[in-house]
Amino acid sequence: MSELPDGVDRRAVAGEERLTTEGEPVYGEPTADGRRVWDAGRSKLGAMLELGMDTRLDGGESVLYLGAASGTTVSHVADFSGPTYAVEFAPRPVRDLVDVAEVRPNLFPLLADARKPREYAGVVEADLDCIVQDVATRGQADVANRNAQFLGEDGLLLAAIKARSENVVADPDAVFEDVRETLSGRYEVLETRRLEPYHDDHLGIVARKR
Amino acid sequence: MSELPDGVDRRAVAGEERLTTEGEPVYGEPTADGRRVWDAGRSKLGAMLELGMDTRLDGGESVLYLGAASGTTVSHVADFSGPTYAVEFAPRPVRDLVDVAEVRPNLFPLLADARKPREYAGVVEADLDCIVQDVATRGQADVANRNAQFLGEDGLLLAAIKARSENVVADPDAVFEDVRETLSGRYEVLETRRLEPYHDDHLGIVARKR
Amino acid sequence: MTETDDAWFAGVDPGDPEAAAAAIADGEADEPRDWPALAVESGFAADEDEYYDRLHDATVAAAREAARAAERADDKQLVHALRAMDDTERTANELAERLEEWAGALLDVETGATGLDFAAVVAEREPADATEERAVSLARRVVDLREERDDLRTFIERRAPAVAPNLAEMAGPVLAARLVSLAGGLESLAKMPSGTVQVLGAEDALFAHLRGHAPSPKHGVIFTHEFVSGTRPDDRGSAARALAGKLSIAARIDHYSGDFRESVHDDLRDRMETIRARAEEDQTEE
Amino acid sequence: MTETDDAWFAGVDPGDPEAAAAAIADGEADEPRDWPALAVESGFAADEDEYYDRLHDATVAAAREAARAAERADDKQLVHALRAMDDTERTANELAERLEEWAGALLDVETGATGLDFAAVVAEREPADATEERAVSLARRVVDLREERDDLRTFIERRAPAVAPNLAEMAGPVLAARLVSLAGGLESLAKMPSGTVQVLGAEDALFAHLRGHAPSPKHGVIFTHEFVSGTRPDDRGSAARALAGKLSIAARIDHYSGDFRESVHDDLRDRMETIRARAEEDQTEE
Repeated sequence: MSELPDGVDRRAVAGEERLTTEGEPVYGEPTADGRRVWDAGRSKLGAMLELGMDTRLDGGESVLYLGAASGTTVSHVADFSGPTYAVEFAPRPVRDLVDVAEVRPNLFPLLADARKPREYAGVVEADLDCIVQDVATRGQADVANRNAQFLGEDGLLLAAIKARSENVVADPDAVFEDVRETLSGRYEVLETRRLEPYHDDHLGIVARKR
Repeated sequence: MSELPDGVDRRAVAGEERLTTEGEPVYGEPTADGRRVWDAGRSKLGAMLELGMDTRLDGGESVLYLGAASGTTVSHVADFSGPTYAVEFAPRPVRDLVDVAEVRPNLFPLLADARKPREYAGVVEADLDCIVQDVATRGQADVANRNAQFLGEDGLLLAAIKARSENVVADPDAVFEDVRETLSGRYEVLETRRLEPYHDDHLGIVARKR
Repeated sequence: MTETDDAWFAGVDPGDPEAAAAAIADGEADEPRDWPALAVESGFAADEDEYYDRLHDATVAAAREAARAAERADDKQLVHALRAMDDTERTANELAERLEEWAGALLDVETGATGLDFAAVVAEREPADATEERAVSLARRVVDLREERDDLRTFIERRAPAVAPNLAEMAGPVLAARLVSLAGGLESLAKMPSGTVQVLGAEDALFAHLRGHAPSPKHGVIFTHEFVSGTRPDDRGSAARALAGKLSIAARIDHYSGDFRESVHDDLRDRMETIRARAEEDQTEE
Repeated sequence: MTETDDAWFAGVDPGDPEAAAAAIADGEADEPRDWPALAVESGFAADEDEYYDRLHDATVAAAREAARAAERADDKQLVHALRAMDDTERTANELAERLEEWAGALLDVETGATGLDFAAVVAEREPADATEERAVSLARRVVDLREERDDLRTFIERRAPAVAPNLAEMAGPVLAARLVSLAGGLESLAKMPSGTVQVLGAEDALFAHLRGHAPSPKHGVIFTHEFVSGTRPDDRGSAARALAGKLSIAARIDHYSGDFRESVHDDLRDRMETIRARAEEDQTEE
């Protein structure tokens, strides 16, 4: 199994080995020894780690998180990372995201459209170490490509691709192949893995900026 | 080629051999030598004769015509037959049928439903020689069976079956097979033939009451 | 029961063709018999030739009357269809108006189209979120209602000439159906004085007049006929009166005979040309 | 143009958090830069830690305000959806009424169902001719409109708690949307005296009262709330007044803070129980 980033540990919680990070509880998640459980069933990145994908994260990275929703996953990311920019487009979840960010000085919430990087290029710094992406809109590969400008040399992309967002009726494998093809212009794909049983018809991707 | 009934002749009209009968013109059909052309393209029974099916008609038969519509075909039938009962269900064409019948003392128009012989069993006489049927409703074989009561011994059925009336999407051959099967209880089928090129997806049937 | 109890000629006086026709229209029998022989036997006819003659007369009369009655019943369907057409058109427009308020800003629709046409544009949009989904779905309902209205109009255009051939020829199928609807049926329309036909659809104005509040209305829905609307205002009263008279005649022919009579249409065309010519003459003089 | 021209902190006074939030909300830039270093260089922050602190405060404030503004705009969508729901329901019923007149006799429908339910029965029929086709097709449009109404109601039920969580909790989502609609928006509702909220939807009765023709109305649409309708007639005036007061408070919290406040709901529940208990007591005494 690949190494976890510093700041992410497995702990026995209620008899099970669970991923944990240290920080203010956010969504009623179980805690143990002052650490809170990172539920892979509610987080694509959590599932990628749980399934042993090599994220190449050491901890302490600067991160752009696209599709932060109400902040469940990004709260864990911010727990073990450096400056963390969280972009979310829907107003309602941003209200929760703001609560999550308020108690995390390194987490910067942005109500913006991940398909329009101009909207936040004046706020998000250049040369970031990593983009984490979990946007459930059509054109997910395109979103990753447009945001590659924020990554430094060899910057990482950790993306979860939802097949149904691209095409409700198509075969997920065909969708994933298409996504991979679109990504290959800006990224070198290092590893892919379906996120079952945590998330159906999702593909986890680890890629490096070319 | 089979013999035509007495009263139906082939005549050269505008250079072509055409079926003709003698009677008052009805629908603007061409006439020659006081005889009027029986257009096989507008008449299923005309097409059966034109295609050489052996109708076993000699002329002078007593006839029950089911599905007389505005009277195009039944006017020719009455021209060479004995008492001719014409049943039609739709009010609008019956207005034209009445005009056709008015000048033919042996033609008796009836506004009635061919699926309900009780409605006209008190008018139409028993022991008829022939039923001609051209009803474009579902259950065409059933209509023929219900009306068999009007035929005398060895009475004839001359029917045109429209495949699309039974089942719009099914293969016509399958429909025709099914019709033949349903008929076989009351009739012995003597001859069948598709009515192309005069009428697409229609089957002409000559049968004898069992 | 004797053998001839359910024959069409049972109990019918050979000299009463109406009774014979009614027996044919309404009779029922369990099975066919040798009716010609039985008729002669029972004394209804002297021989089979006479029987067939009587049968011929009776069936022709019965079929003609039955066809006419069935078509007369069709005037009710025509009226239902017309009212449904009006209702679908009205509701489509009301929903389109609501949609304009909603979708104009929401979907940033740039089109000169309004009303039903606006709805047709919106219905083609790909909704981007749940709100747009509802607006686009509403637009599709509007388009559906417009199609329903068009289908009903087509139905009326096909059916009116069958129900009332002369009225439909003279008034156009939709106005013909509207007159039948306002009168409450073809029979009522046929029995109306032409002065009433003239103001059908202007009941409010007529009642105001009868209460002494207003002048007598010159025309009701027949105003939509080009014979009235295309005539200069001064002549509209007399044009409306003339048209109403012709329409009454047409309705009566349709109800009582059902035949198409070319002559009444020629009359109206002549009359129309006279009025037009006079109007043009006057204009030339001015 | 210097390197920091399109930075969020360009021209922003570090001591002015509102300006900072506005710059984040409205700014645009061609490409990202090393903003922390540039901010220190330009003197916006003493060091990168201070920069991140300021960035944190500004992004949190900007995101909170932007989310709230976007949701406030949602009250307009809620109002549009509510009015569309009312329109689809009304038009569906009107067309169903027309259909009942038509299809009842035509299709020989034997069902105790009326209105929209009758239309649902007819919509399932297999039409036998062109007339029946039109009637069945009309029935299907009615069923479509009913589905549209149901979808709009579902939309409102999902959306009202997001737009006005306290009002939706207290009034139920549809009544909450109706109050917002009658007031012309959540902001207007929040700014209304509770006496006006009490009679929203009873404008006709209110104007009659103001012209001296009628007593002052005791309640408008809030009558549909069980707190009023479930209260015995004598107490309805005071129940309506109490409910309107609470609804006003709920609307104000929703507009100005947007948080859910359990306490105001407890208050109403207590109040309701008191009124109910008193009513029961009185009944027992009788």
